[in-house]
Amino acid sequence: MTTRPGPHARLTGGLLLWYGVLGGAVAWAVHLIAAWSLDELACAAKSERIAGVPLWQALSIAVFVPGVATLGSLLVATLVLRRTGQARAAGAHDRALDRSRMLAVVGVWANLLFLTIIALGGVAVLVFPPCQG
Amino acid sequence: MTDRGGVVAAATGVEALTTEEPVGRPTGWWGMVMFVATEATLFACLLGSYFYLRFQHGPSWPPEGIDKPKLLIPLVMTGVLVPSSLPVVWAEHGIRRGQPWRLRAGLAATLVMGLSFMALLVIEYQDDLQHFTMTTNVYGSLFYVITGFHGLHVSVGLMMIGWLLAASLRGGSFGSHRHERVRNAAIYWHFVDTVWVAILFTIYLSPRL
Amino acid sequence: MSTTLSTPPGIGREDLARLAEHWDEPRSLRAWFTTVDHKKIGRRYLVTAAFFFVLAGLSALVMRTQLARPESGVLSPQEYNQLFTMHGTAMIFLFATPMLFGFGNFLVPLMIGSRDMAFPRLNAFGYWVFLFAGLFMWASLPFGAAPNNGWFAYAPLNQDQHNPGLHMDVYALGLLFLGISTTSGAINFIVTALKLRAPGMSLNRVPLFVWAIVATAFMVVFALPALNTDNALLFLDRRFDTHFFDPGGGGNVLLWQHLFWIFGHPDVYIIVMPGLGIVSAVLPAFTRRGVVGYPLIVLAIVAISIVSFGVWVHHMFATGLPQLSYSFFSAASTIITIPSGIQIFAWLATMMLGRLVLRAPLLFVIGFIVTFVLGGFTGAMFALTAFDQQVTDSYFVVAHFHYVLLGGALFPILAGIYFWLPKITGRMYHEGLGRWAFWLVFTGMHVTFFPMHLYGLFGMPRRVYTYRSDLGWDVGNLISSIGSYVLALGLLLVLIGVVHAIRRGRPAGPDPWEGDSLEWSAASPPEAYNFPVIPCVHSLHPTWDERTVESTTTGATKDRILSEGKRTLFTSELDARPERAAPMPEPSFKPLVLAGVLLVFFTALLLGAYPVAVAAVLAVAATIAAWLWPPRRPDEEIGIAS
Amino acid sequence: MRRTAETAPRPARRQRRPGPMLLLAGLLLLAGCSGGSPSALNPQGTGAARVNGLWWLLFWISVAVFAEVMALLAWALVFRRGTARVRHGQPLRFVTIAGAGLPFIILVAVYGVGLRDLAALGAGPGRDALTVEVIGHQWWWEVRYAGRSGATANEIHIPVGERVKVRLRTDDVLHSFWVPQLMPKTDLISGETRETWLEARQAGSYRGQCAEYCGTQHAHMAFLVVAQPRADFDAFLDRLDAPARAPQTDAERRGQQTFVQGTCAACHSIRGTGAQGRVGPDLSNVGSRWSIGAGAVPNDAGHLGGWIANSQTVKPGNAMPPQPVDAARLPDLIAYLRSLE
Repeated sequence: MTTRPGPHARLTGGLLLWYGVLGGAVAWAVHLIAAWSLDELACAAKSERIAGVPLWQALSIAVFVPGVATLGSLLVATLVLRRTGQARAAGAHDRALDRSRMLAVVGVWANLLFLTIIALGGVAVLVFPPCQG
Repeated sequence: MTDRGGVVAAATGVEALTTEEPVGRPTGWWGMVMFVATEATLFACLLGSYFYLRFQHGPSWPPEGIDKPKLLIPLVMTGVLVPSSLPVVWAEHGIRRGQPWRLRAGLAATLVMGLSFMALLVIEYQDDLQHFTMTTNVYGSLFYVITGFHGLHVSVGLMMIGWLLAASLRGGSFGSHRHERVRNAAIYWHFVDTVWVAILFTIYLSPRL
Repeated sequence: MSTTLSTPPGIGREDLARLAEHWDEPRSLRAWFTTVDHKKIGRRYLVTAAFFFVLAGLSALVMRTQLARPESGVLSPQEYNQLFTMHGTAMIFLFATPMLFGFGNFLVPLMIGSRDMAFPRLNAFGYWVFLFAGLFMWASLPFGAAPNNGWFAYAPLNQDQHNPGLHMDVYALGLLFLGISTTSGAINFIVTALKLRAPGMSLNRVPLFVWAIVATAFMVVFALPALNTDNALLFLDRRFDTHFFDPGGGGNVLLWQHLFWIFGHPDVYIIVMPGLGIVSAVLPAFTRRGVVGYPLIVLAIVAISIVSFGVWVHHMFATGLPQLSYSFFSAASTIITIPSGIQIFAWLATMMLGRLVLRAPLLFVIGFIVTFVLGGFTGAMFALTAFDQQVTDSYFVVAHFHYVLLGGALFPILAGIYFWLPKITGRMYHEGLGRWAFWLVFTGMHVTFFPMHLYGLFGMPRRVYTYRSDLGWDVGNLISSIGSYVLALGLLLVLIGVVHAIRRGRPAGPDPWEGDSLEWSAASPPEAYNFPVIPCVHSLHPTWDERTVESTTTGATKDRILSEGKRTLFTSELDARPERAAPMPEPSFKPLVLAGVLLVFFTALLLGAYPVAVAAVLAVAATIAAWLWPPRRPDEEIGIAS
Repeated sequence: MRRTAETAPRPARRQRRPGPMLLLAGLLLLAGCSGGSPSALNPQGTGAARVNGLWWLLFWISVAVFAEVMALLAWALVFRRGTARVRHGQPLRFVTIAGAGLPFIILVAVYGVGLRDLAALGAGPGRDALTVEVIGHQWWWEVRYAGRSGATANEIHIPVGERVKVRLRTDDVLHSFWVPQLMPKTDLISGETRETWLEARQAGSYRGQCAEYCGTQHAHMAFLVVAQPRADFDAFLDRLDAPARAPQTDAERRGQQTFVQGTCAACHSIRGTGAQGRVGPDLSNVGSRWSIGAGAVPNDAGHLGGWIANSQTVKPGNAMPPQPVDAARLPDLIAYLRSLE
């Protein structure tokens, strides 16, 4: 942290913050669209396979991968929360710092919510046969 | 490796993480980006409807009696439309340096390419209409409504380009200090181009997969 | 024109005179049609939406009269079906959203310390389109051609062969027309809140009401296209024989429902979210403290706005899709309750730690909490597929969404009316009238809608124009009908209270409530330029903050007075660092003309006069081209390399 | 911390709060008394019973949480009056636990229970179960049984205690099949087939109604599920394959003649006669049905006559035009139709 960030590092950091805030939301959106459309459309076509893969496996991937992405987003948000907390403890006072910290709080909570939603969807994949109407 | 570690540390340091991003965009830029966002959602809904109807429809797609779409004209259309973004970029860079001639030349080139695209679309329609129309079945409805809706957007984009060109030819409109409208129209044109790629994939390529 | 003519310290008389000269619009007929002042436009939104509310409310009263007794003949089924459709459509599209946009229009620039919206002419255009689209839809009712298919207009009943006549053409075109207004308004809110905040108002100092309006605007931007797609395809199906919703031609009727609810569920929050914002804005003044847990409420606003896009299939839990695909939506619909819970308990904590001043606005906020919490319970119940399948499309769901929408939108709107009436009109309302209105509205609301839970559970489906008397639904329906009259009486008292305040109210002064946000530091009603000095914001409660107040008096600087020309200050997106002073547009006829040409376009489409429609399209293009035509400037000024 | 409660106005009548709960209790009693109510809270079928259990779980959770919220609100209203500005206190832990933590636990648990109940509703009867085919029309229900030629309308007979498969189709727009006392809804989707099932635990008649808005006469699209002992049900099925009851009296014979030779037969059919119209309901057993016009009016001679003469006054908008039946022949026609059991 001793190095002053160059423009690229600044841009990366700025974008990283947004990944921490909105990453879970995007991942969950992907999860929902993929899982729902695979299930509804495959079943409408009376098939329980997608391109040779059993439907429940495809659905599991549509749960697992977004889940991991959300977890990553949660970690980044936590990192921002810690870094801003340390800086505040060190006496820094700047509204950009406070703003990032607030966004990090939003990110941590939002990612927890999205992780829960994805996990509950995963439970359903375990409970139901894919096409039971 | 140490250098790399330094980059990571810098990007995850508190200074980088509190960097203001996005920043410094004018209101017109935001307005156009939001407009494009809502328009893109519109296209997403249309293309989503295409796949929804397609997969609910049954095994054969296009439905019996309609051939798979031919690729030659659409690929030429792609070759005309997608590169048409380049002259716009070139024109925009030119006017930022205060060179109206580059703005005019670039816009004129784009205008010609866009009009060629529309002409090709008409040729494509003439061919297709002999086999099926919008009222034949849902495939025809989707085909014409989606491509037609995109064609409408290209027309709007062309009107914007033509409007910029007219304003620029009058003189006293754009220069290195004033080119917000050029940038906004350019954003719209890039959007129209990008959407075409999605349409090419959905309408023309996906039935062959 | 009112109290602030005595020059505040820090700004000279000449500056005030120049500001007035640049911003004031003359009181003339011409100015009435050309105004771009966000406060006038906001007021118009409020009044027009209230007018449509009265129409939609009277429709409801007639329906309740029909349903008071079994097998009564007040209305024919055809009339009843048009009325319930217009009631729902108008309440959703012509009352709730525009009313809250009205508050947003009036308040957002004031709350963020700006002198107008980012695009004032677009703002005026949005209002005219809203007005015309509303009249376009209501005008069909006297002709017996009003939409008659329920506000969600399911296919294939919306198709030509099942529903001939203009009914559903009015619906599709009216909503497409109105969508132009809503979308442009939403984009305007987003850009305004991003770029026009007073210096120092970083994202963590933005008032919660503004957060709510911006979240709403984002939902509009991404949700409305689904509705527009749906209606465009419907119009094509009806008029040009396409087959999108026609199973006979390979189409699919459920596509309508998917697209509709991809819009429709976010729309529920589009309506409720600004209402929640009003609650967060009203509470500080009447609990004498800031709202507890600001970041958590921001989180709730952001999370709800996003999750609301992923719950739409819970409106389709009875359509027989695979149970597994239901469960993904069931999960999201269940979890969306949590951010709402966070907000409710943050408000409760605010009240428990504050000092309550029990005036009419706070009464309505309390009414909101009671009602909205009850609606929230039934909402969480609907997230469970098995339970939903039993009670959906029954009066239980009618009860649920009236609790949510009256609780989440109407009560906050009424709280907002009493709270900001002094700011909007400069006059104080009559407290006694306000209390009577509250108790009548509150009682009427619960007496009307609570029994609906019960006769819904007893098996009464929604949207029936009559029912037989041997089914155990009579008593409940009669109670509901009586309640609806009480509710109407309460709302009449609100109207009387507003008129009384404007006619007879005592002058309010700039800050009658000692509110915390910036609108209370402007005059009542605000000057045309809102703030003589654009403040420099130092905290979340700028009006309570001495440093912020000082920045507009002794600390005023030239770059925040901006009296040369009609200008306001642009600042950076996240941290509100000053960027530049930007000129704001003058009044113009073009917004009205453009909206008028669009009215011609949609009317021509409705009546099948397609050549006229094509001409109107060309006129639209010409008007926009003229509107945005760049002014001619010398080469040096625009920067032409020689 | 100075109290200024004396100066602040008192809240108006807070004792109104328990009102809704009392109202609930009262109305529940009322509903319990009216035996004809198709109440979901009086379940008589396996599916509805399961949802009923879920409802009471959700109801009592709601009551508890509502009591909590009201208690906090009341506490603030009673003890926290004043005008002094408060500058301290950010009880984030309280908000987190009460607003997020507790709801989280409750909601996840309830979601689990919901999944269990949904799985139970999804576990339909076996492959070779008795299958009823129900076809929705604007605005009546056609009912057919797999392997049987005859059809009936607006009345579904099932054997009591057996899980019966119901196959749902629609002839026109969307409808929704709902028997609150037996089973939650399943929509009828144009162009598709949907399945649900019914299982009545006790013999009896259970009212169902279309629950998806389906046009002008959505209000009058009810039906009756008649759960009867297996023997009675088998007898009913057998009658479905046999010709309709033949006319016994002269009046009935004249009525049949009017029916078959007049306009009636263009739209309606009666098994074993020349009437084979497919537009309106099959009338082979119309005399024994519970209502006329899918629940519009009771099935008696007076209403039947009124319906034949001009059904548009009874159920405006339905597909049957006013019938130009000679006044002298109407009683015979009524007698004939009433005799069809």
